[in-house]
Amino acid sequence: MFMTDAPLDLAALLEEARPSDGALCLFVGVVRNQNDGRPTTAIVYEAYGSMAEEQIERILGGLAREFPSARLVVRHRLGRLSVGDASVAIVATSPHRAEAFAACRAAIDRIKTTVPIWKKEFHPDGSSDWVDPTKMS
Amino acid sequence: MFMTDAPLDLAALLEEARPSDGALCLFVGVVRNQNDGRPTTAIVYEAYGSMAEEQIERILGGLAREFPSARLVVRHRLGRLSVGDASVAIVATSPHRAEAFAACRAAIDRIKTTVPIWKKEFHPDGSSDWVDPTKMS
Amino acid sequence: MKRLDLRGMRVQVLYFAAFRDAVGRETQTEELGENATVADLWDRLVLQVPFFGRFPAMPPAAVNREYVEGDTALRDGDEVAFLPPVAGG
Amino acid sequence: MKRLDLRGMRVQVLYFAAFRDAVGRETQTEELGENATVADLWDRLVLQVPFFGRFPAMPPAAVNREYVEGDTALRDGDEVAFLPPVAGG
Repeated sequence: MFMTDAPLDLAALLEEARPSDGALCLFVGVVRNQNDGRPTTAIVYEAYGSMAEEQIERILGGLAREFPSARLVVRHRLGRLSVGDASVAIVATSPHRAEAFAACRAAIDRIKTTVPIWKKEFHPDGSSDWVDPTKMS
Repeated sequence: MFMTDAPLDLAALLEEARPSDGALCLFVGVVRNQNDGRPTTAIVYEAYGSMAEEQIERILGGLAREFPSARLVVRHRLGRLSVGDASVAIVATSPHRAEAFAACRAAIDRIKTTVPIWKKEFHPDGSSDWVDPTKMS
Repeated sequence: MKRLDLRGMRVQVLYFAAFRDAVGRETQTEELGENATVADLWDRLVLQVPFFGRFPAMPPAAVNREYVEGDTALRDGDEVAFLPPVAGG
Repeated sequence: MKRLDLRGMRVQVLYFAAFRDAVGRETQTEELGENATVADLWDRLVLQVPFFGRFPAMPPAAVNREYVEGDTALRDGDEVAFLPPVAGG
């Protein structure tokens, strides 16, 4: 299970991922206090859960072929998050740092573009809207 | 002070670095159980301490100009480390994940090539030798 | 001569995020004729939901949790979702 | 006419890692003539230390904790280090 409603425990994730593998690259997405200039107070993450799990599994399968020495751990949080909360965490370990960075970067890039997860931003005035990356200014 | 004799506390480092900045990239160098095919039991890290501090400061100054939105935290451990111990940790935060990855990657690359730190590997048969990256097979 | 099968099929349509908010529900069942494609289903929904009528093209679609193209043939019992632009991470 | 200053200078030489092990000490003081460069100091050490005689070229050098080239002029009181290939991280 890659998706969770519980806060992401980064220390536990590092312990889970860290072998004697030489290089470790962790990426964490953190809820920002603004997006595109508009202040944000909270974000609700929603997923097409069963499809999201399958798509992340598929992404990891592709990355295992592209980066055979790398090992990846992925967690994505769902539900209501506050500013400063971690929304996604990816750990890539490898004997080589170039591969650790590349696998971690490829994982977050693909997750952001192909996994059915959406986020609704809440603003100080009480309004909210679904984020549409295709309409970013 | 970027150099320390104490074990690196990654959780504390993440707390120190993590603002509401959108993206966080952590790199950790971990002592491997082998190098270039030879088994390793421990590594002793030694530095030209005062120069190492100044060189890391200089690297961070250069990165601050190249990646103006990124913030970096660096720790490098010295002394005797066992397999699985973290030798170096770098956290880059930025509103943009591309910058977080790039700043973190540039920091470790430059630290590895220009900061006067050396490591002596110890092998199961009791022998030891100083690592020379310029002679890597 | 090919036998004409007049039995239809039923598929379950799922809505998420902005689409769910616009449609006002999470799921609906649609009956379609044999050989109907994902694009045929989208054309049906465009007639039902004014919000979808504003779309210049069919959004990304998934059948049984796999991304598919519009010409994909549907089968009885399929789980179909049209997906708003994803924004995970 | 330029005044010739015959006073010499003293610099402190530091050794680390493989160099310290080969030389057998961490530091030494060298007296050099006025206008001596980093390369001049290296040439002196090569004569003293057989291990250095095997080097095809001067290793990276630092004066007062800054990397310098061999033609850098030394001054009295400088802290000079010739550095084995670094291997941090």
